[in-house]
Amino acid sequence: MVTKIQISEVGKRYEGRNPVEALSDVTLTVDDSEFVCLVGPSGCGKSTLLRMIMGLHRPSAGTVDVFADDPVLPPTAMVFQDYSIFPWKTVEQNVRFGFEGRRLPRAECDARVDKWLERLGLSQFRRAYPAALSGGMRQRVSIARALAVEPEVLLMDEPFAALDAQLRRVLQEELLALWQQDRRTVVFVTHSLEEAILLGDRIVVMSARPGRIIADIRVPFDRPRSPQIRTAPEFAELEGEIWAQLRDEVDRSLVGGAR
Amino acid sequence: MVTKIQISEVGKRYEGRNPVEALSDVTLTVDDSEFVCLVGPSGCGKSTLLRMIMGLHRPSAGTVDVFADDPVLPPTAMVFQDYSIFPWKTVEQNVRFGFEGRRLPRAECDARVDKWLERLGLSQFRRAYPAALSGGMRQRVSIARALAVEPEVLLMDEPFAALDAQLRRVLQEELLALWQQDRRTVVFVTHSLEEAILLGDRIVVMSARPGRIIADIRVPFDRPRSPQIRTAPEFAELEGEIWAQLRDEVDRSLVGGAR
Amino acid sequence: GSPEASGGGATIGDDGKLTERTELTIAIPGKQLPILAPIMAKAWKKFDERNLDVTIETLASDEAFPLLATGKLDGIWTGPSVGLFNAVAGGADVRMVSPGNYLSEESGGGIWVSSALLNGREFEPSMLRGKKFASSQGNTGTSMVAFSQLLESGGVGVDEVEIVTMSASDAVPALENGSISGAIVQEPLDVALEKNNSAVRVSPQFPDGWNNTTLLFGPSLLRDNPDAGKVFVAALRSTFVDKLQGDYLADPERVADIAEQLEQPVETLQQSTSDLYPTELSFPDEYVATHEQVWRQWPDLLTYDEPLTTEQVIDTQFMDWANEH
Amino acid sequence: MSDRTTGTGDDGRRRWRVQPGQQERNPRAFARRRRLERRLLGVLVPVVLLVAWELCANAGLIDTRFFPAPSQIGSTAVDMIGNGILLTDLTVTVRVLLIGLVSGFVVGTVAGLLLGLSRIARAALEPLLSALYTIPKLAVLPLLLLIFGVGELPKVILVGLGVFFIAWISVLEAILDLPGAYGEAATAFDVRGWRRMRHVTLPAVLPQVLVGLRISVGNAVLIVVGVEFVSGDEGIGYRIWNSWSIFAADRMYVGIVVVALLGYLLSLLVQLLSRVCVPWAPSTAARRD
Amino acid sequence: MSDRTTGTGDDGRRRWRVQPGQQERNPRAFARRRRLERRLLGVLVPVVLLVAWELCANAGLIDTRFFPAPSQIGSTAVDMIGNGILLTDLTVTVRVLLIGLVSGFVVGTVAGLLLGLSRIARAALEPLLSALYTIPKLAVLPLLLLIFGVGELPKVILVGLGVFFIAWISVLEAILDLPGAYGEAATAFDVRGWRRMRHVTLPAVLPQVLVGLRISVGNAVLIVVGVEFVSGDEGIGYRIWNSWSIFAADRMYVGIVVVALLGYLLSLLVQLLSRVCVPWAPSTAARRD
Ligand SMILES: Nc1ncnc2c1ncn2[C@@H]1O[C@H](COP(=O)(O)OP(=O)(O)OP(=O)(O)O)[C@@H](O)[C@H]1O
Ligand SMILES: Nc1ncnc2c1ncn2[C@@H]1O[C@H](COP(=O)(O)OP(=O)(O)OP(=O)(O)O)[C@@H](O)[C@H]1O
Ligand SMILES: [Mg+2]
Ligand SMILES: [Mg+2]
Repeated sequence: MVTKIQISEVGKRYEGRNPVEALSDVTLTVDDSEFVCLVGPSGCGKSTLLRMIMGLHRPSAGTVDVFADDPVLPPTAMVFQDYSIFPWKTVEQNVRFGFEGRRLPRAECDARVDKWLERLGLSQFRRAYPAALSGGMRQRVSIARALAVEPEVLLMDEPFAALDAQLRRVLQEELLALWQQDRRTVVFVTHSLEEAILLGDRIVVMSARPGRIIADIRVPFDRPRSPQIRTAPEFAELEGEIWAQLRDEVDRSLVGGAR
Repeated sequence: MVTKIQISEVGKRYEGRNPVEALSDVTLTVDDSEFVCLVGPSGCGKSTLLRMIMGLHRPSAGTVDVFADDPVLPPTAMVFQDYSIFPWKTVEQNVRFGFEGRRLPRAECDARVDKWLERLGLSQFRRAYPAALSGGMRQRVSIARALAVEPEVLLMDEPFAALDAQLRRVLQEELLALWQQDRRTVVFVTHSLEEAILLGDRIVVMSARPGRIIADIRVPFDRPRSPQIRTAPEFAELEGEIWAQLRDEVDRSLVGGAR
Repeated sequence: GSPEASGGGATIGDDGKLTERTELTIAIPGKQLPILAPIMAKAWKKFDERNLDVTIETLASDEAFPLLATGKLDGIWTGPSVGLFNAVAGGADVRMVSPGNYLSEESGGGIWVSSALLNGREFEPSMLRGKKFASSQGNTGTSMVAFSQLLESGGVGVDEVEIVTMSASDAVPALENGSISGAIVQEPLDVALEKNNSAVRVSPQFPDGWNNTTLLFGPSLLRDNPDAGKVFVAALRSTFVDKLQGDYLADPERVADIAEQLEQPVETLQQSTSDLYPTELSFPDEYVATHEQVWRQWPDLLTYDEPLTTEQVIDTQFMDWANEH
Repeated sequence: MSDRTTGTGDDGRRRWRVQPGQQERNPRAFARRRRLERRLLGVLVPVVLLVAWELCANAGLIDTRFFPAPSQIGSTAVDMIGNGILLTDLTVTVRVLLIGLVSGFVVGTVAGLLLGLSRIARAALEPLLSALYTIPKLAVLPLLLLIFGVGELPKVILVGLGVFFIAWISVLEAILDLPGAYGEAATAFDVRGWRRMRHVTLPAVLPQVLVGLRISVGNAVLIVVGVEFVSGDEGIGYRIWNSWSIFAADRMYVGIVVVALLGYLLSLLVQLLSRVCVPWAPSTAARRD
Repeated sequence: MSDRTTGTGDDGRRRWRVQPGQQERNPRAFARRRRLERRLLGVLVPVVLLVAWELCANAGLIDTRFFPAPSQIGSTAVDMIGNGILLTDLTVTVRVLLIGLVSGFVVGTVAGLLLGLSRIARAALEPLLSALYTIPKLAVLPLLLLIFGVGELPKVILVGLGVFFIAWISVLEAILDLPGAYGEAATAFDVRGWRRMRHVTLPAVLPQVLVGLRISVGNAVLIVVGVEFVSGDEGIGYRIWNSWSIFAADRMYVGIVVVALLGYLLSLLVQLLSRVCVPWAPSTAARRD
């Protein structure tokens, strides 16, 4: 397998009034076309790690490398946890913004924008400003913007958190289809173990702050997976295993009041 | 049973550049000490309904009544979907803000703030500004603010969406404990059917926009419920039933591109 | 206001002093050499000697005028202007009561034209046709008298020259870079112009025997308490007579006093020409009518039609008393 | 604040009710009424003040030499319009004003963007510019006359300078206060340079820049009038000064009123511009009703 | 923008790397260096300009009657400090400035809050105030003198007026632009009246109000100096005008430099105030490095 993302001994400390040790000694390799799910207690540094892969923050120690097939274009696009869409752009303009950094024929842009607005059920609202959208609709705009770019590496920070269960399942399938078809690399932060098992090749479990990697589990189910695997005993077993590890972490951090 | 919230034939239309029919003819009664979960496709008007119960929006038709035992204090407090905490206040000040509208002895305020910061694992960050918090931590501040007020009616708009599975379970238990102990009324919007079944006395299912109530299901499990009921066959059955109804709605709205 | 409001009913005693101490407030446009007299009269205790307690406010003339007309100021030290004439015609109780300084023959102040305009030739008023000419009061001041006479001598109408408002100091750079062709210039600006040879003085600022500044009284002194006004003018005249004759700026003692009051270095003052001060106070003949004729040449300046009489504008009782005492 | 009304329920408990108000029942009629109300009030207040002034003047309660009655000012205004003075003055003033305003604002905005985006430029130039801000413009006039000669240019420059400082401060502070999330989203999609400016930075600071513009417009009017006070021979400012120095208070007031109206119209224009340029901002809606 | 550096991986693919920079490796040293750099640059630029001016003056490239050499200005300044003139002037000016600034700003802020919070007040008063904004202050001075007499008060009022308008516009626009979510959270917890003001409205508009204050401070200095030009016999403005009218350019420049420094110091003070009052705002961090 070819390495796509190489995270080596990364640490991150936020300086300031009261400094926070967010990550400590994180080493992780993501292969080309791998779908990695990242789980861990709230505040453990998942978003921080994604931001560093994206090049938005610099680590305090270690290096993060992303290897790109394209000689020019940056390989990553991201769905932000807080959506980060622009209030001064309409839904359509927000999605189109994803292409601003890339040289793409106008017709191609139009087609992709239409496609993703359609898939995310936003067509009717293409001319609406974010202020007139519901929470879930804003999140969908953010998802559409990142997916429309079709990047080599897709970084998704709890992308489906604000969506209803049904839509979530639809989009999970969309995402899997996209991934299988183009073999993109995905790093996917989620709080749902079910979602992680359903989607991921690997599940990386992080400890409470300062975040370290405490488990890196390969998901044993074959592709394509159907939602039916939820009922398989291995599924419950795997979920239980991850669960046990997480519980310790959360308890530890809650008891210390130290999240 | 005594009625706590009475929603009668409520409709809501957002005027503006392109008007949106958000809710249509919603009638719902919530009894005193009832725990009602509200589920429905993204953009169907759940937040809008909560806002109206809170008195933040006026309906276009119909009335919303909330009956208070306290002769003076407003009966409601809310956890907002977008957290709505103040960037200029520290975590502690944000939680304390909940008391500003109520006349409470200072010592009592302090005690409650401490208690809820502790329970939500925020003690260590009490002096941090929201800008230095992770998404889940911000949501916890918003939860702490509403819970600390201990209102007669608690309105919660996807309160646990940004929290990890483990913490979510801890807080679900906290919430249930609080509710059982003081018999408060809770209206709880969630996208997780599992969560709805685990927590609610009733589950109200809404249609795609314009939101109507298409099902009002009483949850047959006894209290206190343990997370173990997930494995009960009735659980899966109930989930499947709601699921089926929701799927139609979501499909309908996605096909029409009409969310 | 009532007599009580303005210094009470003090009258003149036999010694030429007021019987009671009386407070007066007068305004001057700035602490400069032409405005020297009231400042120094105060410093040299000429007012004190006559039992007057004078406060001097620095205020631009336009700002001071309403205060004078409403009795909030007792007098102002300035030049005659269109505003005064219009106000008098409109019934304001304001009069000229005494001349102030006169410019000496040697004074550098006057009408200057730029060397660029002359271009080596002898000055002809017709050279100013269609040119810009700067004056700090525009066309509303007393300087227009000499200027219009100058133009007339060359057969040029006042409407053939564009008169722009510009402070005298600003006129120096403007003359030098050719944006204006002439200006009314006061000392010590002439030194700068002469040094650079950038402009030439072609006429004095005032007709022969015409004063530069003028003392105006408002209703408080004209009507309510004329005795205080008389004593005030007399105090000024005795300052003129005792201290401000000859080349007083060459006198080390007096110039030191002056420098202290004006907050200017002695050396600067010594470069200036001493202004002349009259020992007998009187206004030139036809003072009012001449001003009117000059200003009438512009259609929109005087807002009345019937010419004013000298008595309407000048009140001589104060000068007359002062000349006697 | 809250849209709830309180009452008492059947069982004696307090009832908090939310129900449709005028606005919900008939949005159009409501909007129309609000608009009418707003316009009426906006006109009424000045009219009442003017009438009071007129009455005081007629009753001799105020000194009409300095505060002539509005009717008198009005008739003078009619004369001045009739003989064309007012129009000439206005043309001169508005010309200088607009050229100075636009150029000063553009240069100031660019400077503000530069300072906001480059740490080095900020460190090097902010202290200097802060100090230059308060250099009295009128004291600089002689130097400008020296360099540029008499005429329109020095006035335009003075107006431009006045606007420049307000513009760069507004833009700089707005950029520094930009929420980090916007910049991160731009970086994440590799939007740089001019595109980043156009799609992210400019729209994000636009609301505050327009506030700066509104303040600038007023200041520019003040400066152009102030400069015409001390120099020149035409323009509304000259007219005001000249009228006052020839003791024609009614003419002066005509000038003052014209300047006030000019300022009001320009500020309306800026508000209109805000509505068009910033359709997403809350204030756009707030102003409408 | 992005913190990534690009290179080539072992297999020839393009490598995008993020690694610790100076800032991460030694945050303290980095902050110290940045601070030093900032101060150095801030001092260097004016010093270079002054030296250039001095050289030009000495070489006779500029007219020293209008642009005396900085050394000459310096020595004049020393004289003026020695004989106490400068200090007296400064005291007079600063007194008027501060009283006018503070009172105008407080009244303006209150007016802005009122207009921002009450639709009726906004409809009734905004047009009127917009028009009053551009009434030339200098033309109003004679009227103020008439009403309040000669002295400090009319100057204070003029400064206050100038600041008032900038303050209310800033506050009003900031309130109208407040994100609705803040107000909803306040309503949801039934926080009303003064508490809502203190906990929500004021902190939310504070950053923009401080920008307004920064602009106001500069404007106030300009106004006080402008008023001293035409009225009074002390204060920095009088000194500048008086020096120029007796053609003492060096003294005029001393005055101008003092005014510039005054403006700079006050704007520093406002920035300091911003850091203390708005510790959460991004600009607080941006200014620090
Ligand atoms: N800008 C910042 N300044 C200071 N500390 C920060 C900043 N951003 C994040 N942190 C801290 O870093 C830690 C990790 O934050 P991060 O957002 O990466 O968590 P997370 O794993 O994404 O959590 P969540 O699941 O709640 O989103 C948190 O404890 C937070 O307090
Ligand atoms: N301020 C507004 N102006 C115009 N339309 C609005 C506004 N707020 C909400 N809407 C519309 O009303 C509909 C319902 O919104 P609401 O936020 O209540 O949905 P929701 O059920 O909470 O969805 P989600 O689960 O995504 O949060 C949406 O279609 C949205 O477009
Ligand atoms: Mg996160
Ligand atoms: Mg919602």
